Amino acid sequence: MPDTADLECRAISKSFDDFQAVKEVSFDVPPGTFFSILGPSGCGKTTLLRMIAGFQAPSGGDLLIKGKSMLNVPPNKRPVSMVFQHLALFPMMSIGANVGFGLRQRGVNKVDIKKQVERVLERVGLGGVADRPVDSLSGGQKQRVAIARCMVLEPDVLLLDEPLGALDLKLREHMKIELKKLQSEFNTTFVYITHDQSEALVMSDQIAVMNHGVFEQVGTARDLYYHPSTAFVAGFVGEANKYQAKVQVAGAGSLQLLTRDGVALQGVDAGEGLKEGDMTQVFVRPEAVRLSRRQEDVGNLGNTGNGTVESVLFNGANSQLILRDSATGSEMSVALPQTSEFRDLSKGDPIFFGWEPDQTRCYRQAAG
Amino acid sequence: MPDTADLECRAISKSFDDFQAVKEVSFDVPPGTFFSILGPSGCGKTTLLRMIAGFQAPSGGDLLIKGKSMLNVPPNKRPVSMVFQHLALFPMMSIGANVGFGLRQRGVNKVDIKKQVERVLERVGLGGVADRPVDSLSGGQKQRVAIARCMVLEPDVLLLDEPLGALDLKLREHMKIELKKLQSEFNTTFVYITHDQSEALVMSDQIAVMNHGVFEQVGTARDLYYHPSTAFVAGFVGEANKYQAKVQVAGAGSLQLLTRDGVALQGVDAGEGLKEGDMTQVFVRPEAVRLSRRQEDVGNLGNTGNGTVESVLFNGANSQLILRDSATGSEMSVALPQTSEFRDLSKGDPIFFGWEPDQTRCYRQAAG
Amino acid sequence: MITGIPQSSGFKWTYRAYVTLFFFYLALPLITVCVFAFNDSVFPSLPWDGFTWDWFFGTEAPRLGVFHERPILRSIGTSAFVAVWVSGLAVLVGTCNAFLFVRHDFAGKDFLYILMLLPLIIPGIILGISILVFSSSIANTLEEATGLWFDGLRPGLILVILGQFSFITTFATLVISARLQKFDTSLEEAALNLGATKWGAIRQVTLPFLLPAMIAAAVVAVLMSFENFNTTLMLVGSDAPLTVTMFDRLKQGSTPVLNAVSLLLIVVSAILGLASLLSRR
Amino acid sequence: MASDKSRLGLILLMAPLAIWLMTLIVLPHVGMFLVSLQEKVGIRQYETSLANYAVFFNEPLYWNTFARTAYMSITATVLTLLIGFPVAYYIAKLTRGRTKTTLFLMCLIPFWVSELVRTFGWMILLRETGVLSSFLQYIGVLAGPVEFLYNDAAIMTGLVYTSMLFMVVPLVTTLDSLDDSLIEAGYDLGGSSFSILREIVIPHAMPGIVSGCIVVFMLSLGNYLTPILLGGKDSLWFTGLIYDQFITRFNWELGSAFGFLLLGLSSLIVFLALKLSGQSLGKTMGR
Amino acid sequence: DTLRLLTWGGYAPEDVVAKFEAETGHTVEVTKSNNEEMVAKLRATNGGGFDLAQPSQDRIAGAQAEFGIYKPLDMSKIDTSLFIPSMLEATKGNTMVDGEVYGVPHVWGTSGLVVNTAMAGQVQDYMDLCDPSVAGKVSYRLKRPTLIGFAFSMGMDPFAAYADADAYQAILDKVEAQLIDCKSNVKTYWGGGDEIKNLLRSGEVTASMAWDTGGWQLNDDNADITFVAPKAGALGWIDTFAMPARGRADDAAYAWINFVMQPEIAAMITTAAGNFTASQGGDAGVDDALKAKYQASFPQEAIDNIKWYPAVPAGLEALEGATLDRINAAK
Ligand SMILES: Nc1ncnc2c1ncn2[C@@H]1O[C@H](COP(=O)(O)OP(=O)(O)OP(=O)(O)O)[C@@H](O)[C@H]1O
Ligand SMILES: Nc1ncnc2c1ncn2[C@@H]1O[C@H](COP(=O)(O)OP(=O)(O)OP(=O)(O)O)[C@@H](O)[C@H]1O
Ligand SMILES: NCCCCNCCCN
Ligand SMILES: [Mg+2]
Ligand SMILES: [Mg+2]
Repeated sequence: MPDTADLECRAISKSFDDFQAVKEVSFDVPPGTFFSILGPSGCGKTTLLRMIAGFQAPSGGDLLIKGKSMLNVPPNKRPVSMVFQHLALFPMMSIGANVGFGLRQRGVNKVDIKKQVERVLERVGLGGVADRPVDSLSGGQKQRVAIARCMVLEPDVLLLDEPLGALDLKLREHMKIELKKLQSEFNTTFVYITHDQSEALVMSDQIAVMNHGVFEQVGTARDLYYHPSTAFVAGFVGEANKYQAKVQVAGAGSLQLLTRDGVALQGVDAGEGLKEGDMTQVFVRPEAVRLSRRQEDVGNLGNTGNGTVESVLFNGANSQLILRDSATGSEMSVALPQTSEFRDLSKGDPIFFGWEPDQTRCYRQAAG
Repeated sequence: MPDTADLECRAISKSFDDFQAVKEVSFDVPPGTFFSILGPSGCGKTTLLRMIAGFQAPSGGDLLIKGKSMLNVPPNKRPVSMVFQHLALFPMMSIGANVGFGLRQRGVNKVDIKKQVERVLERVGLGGVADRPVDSLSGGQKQRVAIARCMVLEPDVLLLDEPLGALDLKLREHMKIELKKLQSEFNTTFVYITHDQSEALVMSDQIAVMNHGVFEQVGTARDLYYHPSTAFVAGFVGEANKYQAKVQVAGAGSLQLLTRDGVALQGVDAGEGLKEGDMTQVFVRPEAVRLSRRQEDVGNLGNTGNGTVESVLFNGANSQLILRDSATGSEMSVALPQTSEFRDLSKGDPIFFGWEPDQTRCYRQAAG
Repeated sequence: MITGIPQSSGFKWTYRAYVTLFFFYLALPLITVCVFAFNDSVFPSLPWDGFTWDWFFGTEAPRLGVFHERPILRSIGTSAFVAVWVSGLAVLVGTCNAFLFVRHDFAGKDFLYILMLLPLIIPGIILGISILVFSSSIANTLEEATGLWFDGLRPGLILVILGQFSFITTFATLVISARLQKFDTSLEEAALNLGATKWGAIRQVTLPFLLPAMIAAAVVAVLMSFENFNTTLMLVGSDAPLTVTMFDRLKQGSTPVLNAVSLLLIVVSAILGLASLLSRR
Repeated sequence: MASDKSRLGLILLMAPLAIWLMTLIVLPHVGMFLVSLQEKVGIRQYETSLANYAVFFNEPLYWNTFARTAYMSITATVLTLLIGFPVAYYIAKLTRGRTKTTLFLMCLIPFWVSELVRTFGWMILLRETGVLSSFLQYIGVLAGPVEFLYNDAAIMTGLVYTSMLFMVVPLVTTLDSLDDSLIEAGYDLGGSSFSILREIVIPHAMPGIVSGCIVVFMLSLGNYLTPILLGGKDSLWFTGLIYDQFITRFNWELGSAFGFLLLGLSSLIVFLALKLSGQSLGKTMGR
Repeated sequence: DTLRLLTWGGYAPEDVVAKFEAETGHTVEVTKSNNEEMVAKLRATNGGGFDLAQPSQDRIAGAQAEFGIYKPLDMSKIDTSLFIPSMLEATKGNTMVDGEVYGVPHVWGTSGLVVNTAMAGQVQDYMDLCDPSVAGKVSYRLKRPTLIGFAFSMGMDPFAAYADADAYQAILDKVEAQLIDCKSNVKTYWGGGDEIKNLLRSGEVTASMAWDTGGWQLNDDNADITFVAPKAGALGWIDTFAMPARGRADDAAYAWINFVMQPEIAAMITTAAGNFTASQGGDAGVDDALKAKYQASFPQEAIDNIKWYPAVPAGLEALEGATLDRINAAK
């Protein structure tokens, strides 16, 4: 990246009394990137975002925007804008007054404000609504006004704190795609936080997975999904079947394992340098598992087994099968292929399954 | 069904002033069934459920539980219990007192109440919390208490009004499976209403799709998904690409169509008796569409085309491709197969696609 | 309606009759007072001697109407003067208090909050007396020490205003706090984020949001000030507000002119009440 | 954000509150207490002693009057609650939209005029030759005029009337916040109207009930006009005694002591009521 | 200047005020009150807030000794020729503290009985109010004039005992017993002039102890109701002019005194208040009807029998107060 980053955090931290909400997090966001921070509730996402916006002072570290430290810049002087979780549109002002608010603070003259407001509203597909009250809009339209209100100021970075959280299911699906489109249209750097992995995966150029105040991994959606570098990321991003196993033989990248239930597995080291005797956590994605009614179809895969159908969670294209492994008695979830082959499976049917060793990612299990 | 149905509605209706919220709906729910009513907001689901519970008097029709008419039975005397959308746990009582409320009303003695409350709490996996205040529970646990409070009364029918609506994403996924389990454990008839199709599909034995106060279709999840009998059901349950087309040739069940954009398609009549010249709405599911980089792979399918990749919505196993059809310039969404074949597709890449005529369901388009 | 709970129609009708009766009970004394404002008699009571407008427009001595009663007109003016001051001060201080209690955490907050609520339950007479005793002793001390006069600390309008202010502020604080609590602080942060200064954010976003509550508090304050008797009685000097004047009249020689004043007050209060209700939307 | 700056802001914000409470509530009460400790021993001669308090406890007349006032006020409070609760429930739970607003507004009607005028109205109604007596004679219920004024029942009527607003408003507010679905859930689980009232509605409304009762009790206790104007020859009221000490006896010292006792004893009653109902002042009143 | 006048109802009628304002250019603010409240108010203001007050002559010396709320009058500013000399001298004597004069007379009148002669003609003395024949139809104030009236009626002389607290207490004790005994006869204790007039006029009360003016006013409405001078003697009072210690508009105050004591003005006040004034010749302009009522109520022997209030020594009120409280509380 030849450009200076739009946003750069250097070992930034935040403590509340004894509790460290954000722990020496460093990252930078190149210009024009859609950067998401994904993590479970309470992991420190909002705290981090509020430090960037200037609503909270870091306890340590530095924060630069376009290469300039922001530590002593008050929130109303920072070149960042923020879209709040509940949007925070001003209910006592018209839509136009909301969008023009920032320009008024800058002392832009009325005529220019009117022009610019109309222009940005048109860009978000809401031309001509400037005089209407905020409440006359639907949820998705409000969303767009909130973005317009920030974009009219041409911020270097736009911060978004779970802006889709309050919307209903169908609208959320729709806005995911729309947000991404707006970002590429405005070509502004977005820093987006969410606890919903599908939002992060679908929209982002880069995703940081956050847990307990630290970034566990930063990468593209595919990186995180196919090459999670920690057990937490493997479990949090996408679904997975989980086992605990002990390393029996550790070869070059490939491992032979024995699960607690006494089943032998083959897997790969997810970069942890596992050695013989290490306890590991093993992750296998539901869609990595092949199903068959005949043993020979799956016999050539590195890991195989047989079991009975426990239940079929029919959900159209995303249907899943829960099967009970005959060897261990434990449940396993498998994505049902979109072919009609398995449509007539029902509870109690015998089934064979298997998956490749390289779909079996192993992480060191913390002692105890 | 040899048994009498647990719940039976006969042409039940409800009008508010001029407005008919529920229009002569008839159905019956056999004992032990998980019966869902799925429909968009405002279609009359809650009104129907409240009539069953006795909180609203039907304007017409009859309502029977275990074969007995309930029309003149007040709500506190009906053998049904209800789990409310926001649960309606009594905040002024402990968990145990909540669960024991119904038994107390029946005049059961204290010792028995204590025993039964403890038993039912254990069955929902919450043994030993009886003395704690309601607010000390998490969302999912509250859910279970609400169910326990009803189940302790051993109702003939349990009514649930979007009980998962208030929970967050991950928890909702989890509770879907848990609710289904609880139902089969208690073996009670559940009538469940929701506007979230995935909830209905995953949990239900039978689903009624409701729209504008009428049931459009009643059937299993697979019936609805693979054989939607109306255009509304086809569009509401699962995702679909939609076209408008005119019937050119109507053969035995198979149709030749011409879309508005002038593309020829082959499809099947969804049972509407379409004739030449009829305008139709055509539905194609994203996972019915095959993709390939080479034309010959899809050439033998009944409907084919080519286009360019517009964007890849990466979402792990549920990734989608948005492509732009070269012939029409319109967008189409296609489920990305779980193989690694298409992982490196990116915007602007040329692509071929096709799908079978029997995946192309056609419905009559209302005139105008 | 909790439509879901079926009740017997007998019960429903009894319930409705009870509620109707209740409102009749509420309206009864006011209606009576209003009706007797038109009694053509020098005494505001039965028998009914016919209809007259004299108690509003009469110009001759025993039948002097409100609009020609200088002392009553003057005391209405005094009441209005007091009410404006009280409601202005109460809303001002109430707004500060609301910000203090809703936005800040500090040692002793709970204690201060209880103290703030106390004027609600201190009997008005005690409030008046304690302020009277206290201000008199201050005045006595100051006067002895300096030889000057401190009339402001003696019964009079200033003390009346302070006395009413001392408990009406609690109401104002509660009304305004309730609204401020509903205020989403992210609105203020959004304003800062869009470049507003701290005061700018409060002025452009928070205060407009609070305005309906401030108006409601002001209206309530005006009404309470106008009708206050107990506290005022102890603190009044030579300028008597309306209630005190009316009390004196009631003792000294009342004519239906009191009913006429009351009727006017009822009309004005009703209008104010409706206005505050509308502004709450 | 600079903590020095926000500390200054906090102090500035606290100043009005502090000045208000200090100069108009706390210090005056301290002052009144000090005055109450002054015993008059001669013309313009005073000594510090508890003599004024001794007068209260040694003269049965005074503490009897206090007890009577407290007893009547408690009765008025209970009556107000009993009369007002069904109305509040009706407004909060059985009406919607415009009707609700209208009925709620109508509760404020007595508040449109001063207590003086309301009491004046009751006098016109209740006196021997008043509207009520005449009406009852007219419809034949009474043979001759009957005096409804100048007795404890008249005081009670006036007190309940004056207090109603302060009971109904907090009740409506708390009942409003009771989710209808809780009541429905109660019925759904087999509850009767009575058990739901007892187990769900009343526990939920408790903060409103307590705050309404406290305000009504204190207002009744501190009322001056109603007992004076509607009461009869036996209707002593403690505030009347205080007023007399100040105004007709010029005895500020004893009056202050009485005032302080009224405050202290009534606070004690409120404190006990709060303890009994398990509520706290801040929780119930501060909403 | 603005003259802030603290006075009784009727003593500053609108027309008089208007005339005064027109003649002198001062404006007048009238506050209506009664004796106790006047003293209480002036005590609270430490003698401020008003420029001229009109307490009864017996309420000056004691209050002045205790609270110092008045200032001495500058007799040179008062036109003494306007006053009936005997009343002026008596009042000056009664309101003298440390050799300074604090009050001059204005209006005088009596308290006695107001009776509906058609229904309770037998009531001739204070004690008759306790007669069973008027049970439930009686009203009087629970104030010191009642104590004193009953004391006279019971054959004692409370004024003579003023200087001797113990003797006075003994009288009070007897009166207390009597009034407690009499309580069942009482409909209600009246508080203000309006209240008693309403009670009598409506027939709810037939016999009462009240001011003479009230009786005469009611007489206009109902010829049966009139003022009766009690056998034991009506109680005579003189309301004065006194200057609050910290009044500001002294000149306006003196101007007011000299203005209202003019005979024709005094007549206007008599018409409004119903009582005669200490103005020399002031009764000349008074309506004949009022004079006739006065004469009917007060034959010469009744006038001679009027018991004029002497100044109340400081401290007596405490004794009376306790007595009144006990009567009030008794069942
Ligand atoms: N002002 C504060 N004082 C003390 N602790 C705080 C404060 N703000 C946040 N925390 C704590 O810091 C942690 C991180 O909070 P934060 O709001 O950043 O989480 P989040 O990742 O945004 O969660 P969510 O997804 O629920 O919004 C939480 O444990 C929270 O309790
Ligand atoms: N009491 C009522 N009076 C008038 N109309 C009503 C009433 N209750 C419901 N309706 C109307 O009836 C229709 C159906 O309402 P209902 O609550 O049953 O919908 P729903 O399917 O449960 O919707 P949601 O998913 O939003 O809960 C709606 O249009 C609603 O506005
Ligand atoms: N005890 C003295 C009574 C003085 C009364 N003044 C009465 C004026 C009535 N208008
Ligand atoms: Mg957050
Ligand atoms: Mg619903």
